[in-house]
Amino acid sequence: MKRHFLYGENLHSVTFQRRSPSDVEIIVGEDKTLFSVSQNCQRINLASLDKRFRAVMARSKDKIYVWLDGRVHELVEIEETNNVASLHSNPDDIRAPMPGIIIKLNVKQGDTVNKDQIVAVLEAMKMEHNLRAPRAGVVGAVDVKISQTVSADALLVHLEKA
Amino acid sequence: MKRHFLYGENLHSVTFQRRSPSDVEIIVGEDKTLFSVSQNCQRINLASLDKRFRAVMARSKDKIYVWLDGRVHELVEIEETNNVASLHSNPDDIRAPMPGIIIKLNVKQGDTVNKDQIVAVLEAMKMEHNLRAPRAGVVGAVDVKISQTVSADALLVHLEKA
Amino acid sequence: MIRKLLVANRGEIAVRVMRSARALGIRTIAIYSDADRDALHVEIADEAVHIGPSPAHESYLNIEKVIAAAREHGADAVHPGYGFLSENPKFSNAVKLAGLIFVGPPAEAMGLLGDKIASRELALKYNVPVTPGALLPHASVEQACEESQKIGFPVLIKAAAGGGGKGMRVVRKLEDIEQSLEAARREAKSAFGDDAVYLEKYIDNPRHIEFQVFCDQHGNVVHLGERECSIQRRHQKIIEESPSIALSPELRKEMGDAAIRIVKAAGYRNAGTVEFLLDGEKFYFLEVNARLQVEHPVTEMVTGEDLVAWQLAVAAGEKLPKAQDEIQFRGHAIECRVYAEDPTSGFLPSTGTILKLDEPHAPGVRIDSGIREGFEVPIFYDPILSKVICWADNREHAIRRMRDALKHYVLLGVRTPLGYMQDVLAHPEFAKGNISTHFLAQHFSDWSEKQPTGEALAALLSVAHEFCRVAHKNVEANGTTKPSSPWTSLGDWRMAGAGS
Amino acid sequence: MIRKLLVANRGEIAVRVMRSARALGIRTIAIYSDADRDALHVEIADEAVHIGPSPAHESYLNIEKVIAAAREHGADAVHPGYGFLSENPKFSNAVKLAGLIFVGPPAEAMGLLGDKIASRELALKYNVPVTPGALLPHASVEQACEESQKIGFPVLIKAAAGGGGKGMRVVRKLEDIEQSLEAARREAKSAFGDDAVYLEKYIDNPRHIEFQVFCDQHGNVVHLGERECSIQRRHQKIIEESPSIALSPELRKEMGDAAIRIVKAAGYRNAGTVEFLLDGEKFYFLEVNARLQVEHPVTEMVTGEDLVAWQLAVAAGEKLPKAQDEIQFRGHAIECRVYAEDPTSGFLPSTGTILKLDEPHAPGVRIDSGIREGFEVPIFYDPILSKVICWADNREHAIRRMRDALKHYVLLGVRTPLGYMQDVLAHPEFAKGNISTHFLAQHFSDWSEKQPTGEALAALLSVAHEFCRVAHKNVEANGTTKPSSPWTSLGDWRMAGAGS
Repeated sequence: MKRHFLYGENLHSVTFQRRSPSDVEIIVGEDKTLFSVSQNCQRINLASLDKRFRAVMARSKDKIYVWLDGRVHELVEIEETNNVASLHSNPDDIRAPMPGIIIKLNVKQGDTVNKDQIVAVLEAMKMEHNLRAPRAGVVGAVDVKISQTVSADALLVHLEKA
Repeated sequence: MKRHFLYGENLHSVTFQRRSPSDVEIIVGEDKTLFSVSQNCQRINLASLDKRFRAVMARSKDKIYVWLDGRVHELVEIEETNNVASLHSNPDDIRAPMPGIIIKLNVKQGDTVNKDQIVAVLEAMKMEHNLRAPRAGVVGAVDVKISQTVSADALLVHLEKA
Repeated sequence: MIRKLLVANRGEIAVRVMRSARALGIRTIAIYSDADRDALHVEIADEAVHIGPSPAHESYLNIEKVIAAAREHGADAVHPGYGFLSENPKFSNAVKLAGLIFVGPPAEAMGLLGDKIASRELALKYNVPVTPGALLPHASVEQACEESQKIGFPVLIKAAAGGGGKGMRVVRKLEDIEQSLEAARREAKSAFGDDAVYLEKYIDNPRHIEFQVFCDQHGNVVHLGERECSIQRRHQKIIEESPSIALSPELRKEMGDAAIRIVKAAGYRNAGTVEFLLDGEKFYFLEVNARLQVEHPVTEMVTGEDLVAWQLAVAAGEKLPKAQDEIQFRGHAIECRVYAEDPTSGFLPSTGTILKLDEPHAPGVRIDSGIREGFEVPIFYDPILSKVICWADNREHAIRRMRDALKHYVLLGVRTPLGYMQDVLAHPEFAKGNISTHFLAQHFSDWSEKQPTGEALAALLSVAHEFCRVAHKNVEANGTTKPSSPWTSLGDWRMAGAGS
Repeated sequence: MIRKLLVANRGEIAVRVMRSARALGIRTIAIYSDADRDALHVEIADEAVHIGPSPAHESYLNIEKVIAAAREHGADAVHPGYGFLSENPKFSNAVKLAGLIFVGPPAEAMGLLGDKIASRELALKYNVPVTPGALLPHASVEQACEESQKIGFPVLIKAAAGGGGKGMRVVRKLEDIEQSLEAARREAKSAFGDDAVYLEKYIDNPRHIEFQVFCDQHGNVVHLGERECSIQRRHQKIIEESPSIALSPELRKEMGDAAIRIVKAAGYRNAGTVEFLLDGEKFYFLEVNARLQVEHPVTEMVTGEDLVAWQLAVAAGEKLPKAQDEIQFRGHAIECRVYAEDPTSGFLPSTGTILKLDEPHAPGVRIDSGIREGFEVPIFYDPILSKVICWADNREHAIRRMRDALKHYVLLGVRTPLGYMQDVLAHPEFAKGNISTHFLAQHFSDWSEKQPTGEALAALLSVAHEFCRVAHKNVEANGTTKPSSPWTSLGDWRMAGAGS
């Protein structure tokens, strides 16, 4: 079965086949690789002919976390490849780059903002972060209130179409 | 719902009721206790009015392992209380007290053995263990062979009814 | 003799303080907010007291609640840790007024040294050089602009009451003064409850060198060597080591003597840190941190001393455990801070649930950790999750040991600089010791985790693919793979504020 | 200079050796049997070589396979760990013949000292007292009976080739000689490949005191102090400490000098341990263990030295890193061995899958571990899973620290003495240091874990009850709660013997 993963900027389509109880073949694009595999709880060891890979994995909602030989990678599974576009951020949205509390909100619906103007200040873990307008425009909707706790990537302020 | 646990030599029948999302009442025999509870993966914290208990749990087949404030306890869930008798060992059986390999087998079917006579020697982790006849008698069945790997509690030699 | 100690803190430092106290036979009391009900420091403690909602000012920063908890539970001493109330003279005083021992300096010395302005004057008086520039507390925007121009850009705006990079802003242009001043004040207020700030000349490419000092109430003062904390991002330390490769024995003696002069003059007591900037062979007094520092373990590993045990002894009125010439220095120690933050997006905080945690054990490796698997990292407090400290006979070996420790430190679910720090430690200029406080900005400003290619990429995608295939069948309602599926489906039980 | 090291062992000691080697910049090669495909030592290594089926004589004890792995993978040195081939002179020789460095003593010294009979004669010659009694190798049953009667019961039958309680039997009656002799021989054969045994007088209530010695090829010999290993069950150490409370400085010097005399006379090289029985102020030479001991970390913690680094340096032809008067001793260290065994049933081995593992981190606590969550403990090898080592400034604090460490060491699925050792450490006679090799038999022969009552029992049953309720719905096909449900249902994938 084919699956699609967004990994950084790249989309990978992957086919995976069990060849024997201990061997799997993976096809990424044109490249085929045969691994022997053993797994133990969240840990999985893979070995090709001349290399060993050790991985640990976890998942939270759409995110897949993989520790691979000392480095952590985050992937997102995409159901349909044509959905990828929708994952990329809309330039009309101002989103929270981190989870936090809105400690300052400088705009309301209908306000005109300049490019790089600070529209809100977000605080988390004692650190403040200024949220700036990505372009000049008119504030369409403000989806948060002062003192509100927001999660990462939450939509805060929407600019009206330019 | 009532459940029954064999814990050491004791059988405990337990009724458990959710009183609120964070409170549970447990009835063991005549004693009722109210705990507030929080859980996090395999960890669970319980608090009565004046005491805190911290536990970690795991399960393998019929065994429940509970780490409770530094000590590990093993319990077995019993479906029906009248099954308990069958759990107690049959004095006509000689069982493996530990997992291991049979490295010596001194008897065959039909042999007469004295009380405390060594019928087999089991080895695990470089340690030898002598298995002795619990009483004098005649060997009914020998269920293992030399060099065989056995798990803990496996039936090795059966004595005919006295 | 202290018999029962309340630790007025959370996270790794609360855990670390309690571990030492318990070894000494002292009973420990934890305090916790709503967000920390299931935190590690609560579990480690003999007793635990819920003191309020998650925001720090309603719990860990609330002096009355902390004192009340200490009294009600029969504590005879309070350890403040670092951050929170640790450098607040009002808290030190309140503890004393409640008849309890404060494990830290007296309020007066804390007030004097905690105020960067007064401490700089003290340094000058005792012949310790300070960074060039003018001091300016509680400045208006106009005053700040004026003074900045006198000093000359770039200037640094700092919180007068605190440290750790909070409330700190480098300003390179006049027009940025207003906004930076405002932000620095707000952060200072939120972090230390005091919005006083000051300005100083910003030195390019200095090393950050600090000396661990200790004073008892019998007039004894010693230092336990230096720590180099030049590896900083956002003006905040992330990798520290001891000894510093930059100090000759002569310079070490000169700086150590200066550090002792200052704290002696201030009537200081207990553990303190005297911070300097080092510019070649010239050093400038920066400030005194009137508390145990985050990075104190590197000193513990090179001296073999337990600084928390020293703190408790001194607080109880005992003499310093050792005289200056009895303190021995051996080998090299490095500390790496594991923050909940994302090194690929300007070290923005990252929160979430720790889905998988495996902190490696190895000889010469110490991990001071405040987390465990399943813990939800709160957004309300300091982002330090844990610290990895490695000791070896020399710097080269300590670096290798640290790279191994970071490599095998498995933490999934929250972003951390574990991969980033591996690359920092592997950098040839770091190996040579060619570092300054701008090292990271110079060499790692556009760092990102290298994406694997070839077989490694195939391995990564194999894991993801197969994980998804099975996960689709089995993943729980909330979509999270928590270590124990049975319990997870119970929903989110919460302990109702239960004490003791 | 060693550049690539094959570690001819498994479990915690293989992991521990590799950690130090990697810190020194030495590449490491692991070997593993079928049972150890997913073992920790395989993961830690830079390269890993599958060398055969699970039984030790087909893998870890197979000299040809080990040497072949070392050659094929370009090792220039082999570290044997403890147990397995570590004290086999044939192996030491084979390594040398293959042109590789053996990290241990030369075959001749190993042969001489590994043979308890020859080493006792050597001790007598060099004026070191030995236990009263006659020596008797390869005895027939008749000879053994005759000699036992001469010495007087009780007597001890021991393997001539090994240690660690294997092949050891106390015989108190003549009629038990035959069976004990046979069993001791069989165990000796299986453990060491040599069924030679000998008899000696059995001393009641002695202390077990041993000295860590080190020799280089330049004629330098030092000792690194003593370890007291009196806490034993089944004649096997379980708790060790350094220093011993029983030694005066004079006695320490006398015994240390005796230890050095013996290894010097034997032409010894690298790390070794000279074991003594101590009866009041009188000491008797027992044997020399020609390897690194299980309990070496307590010496490392009181001296601050890395004995594996010393071993590698000496093996490479370097001088000892320190002279006798440069070695410093600080504080007190204790080690507790975490065996896979059941202290309530005569310490019988216990195997199974480690369903949950949480090894605590704390300052002053070191854990040398060979396991991790999900690992299936094999029945084929030594039952040591890990070792907890605690250091503090004095014995009382070290004991408290250890009790905390054991308390928070969570290991579910395999029985261990973690609870048992907590009670041993809490015993008032242990605190006083009133211990002997019979301490456990005297005070803990009928130990069992105390069953909780009242609220604690209710808490325990609550956990079990609720766990069952949910588990019935969610537990996987094999009935085991493994940390990740998604993967478990894939069944038991196994890695096909893949190298490097």
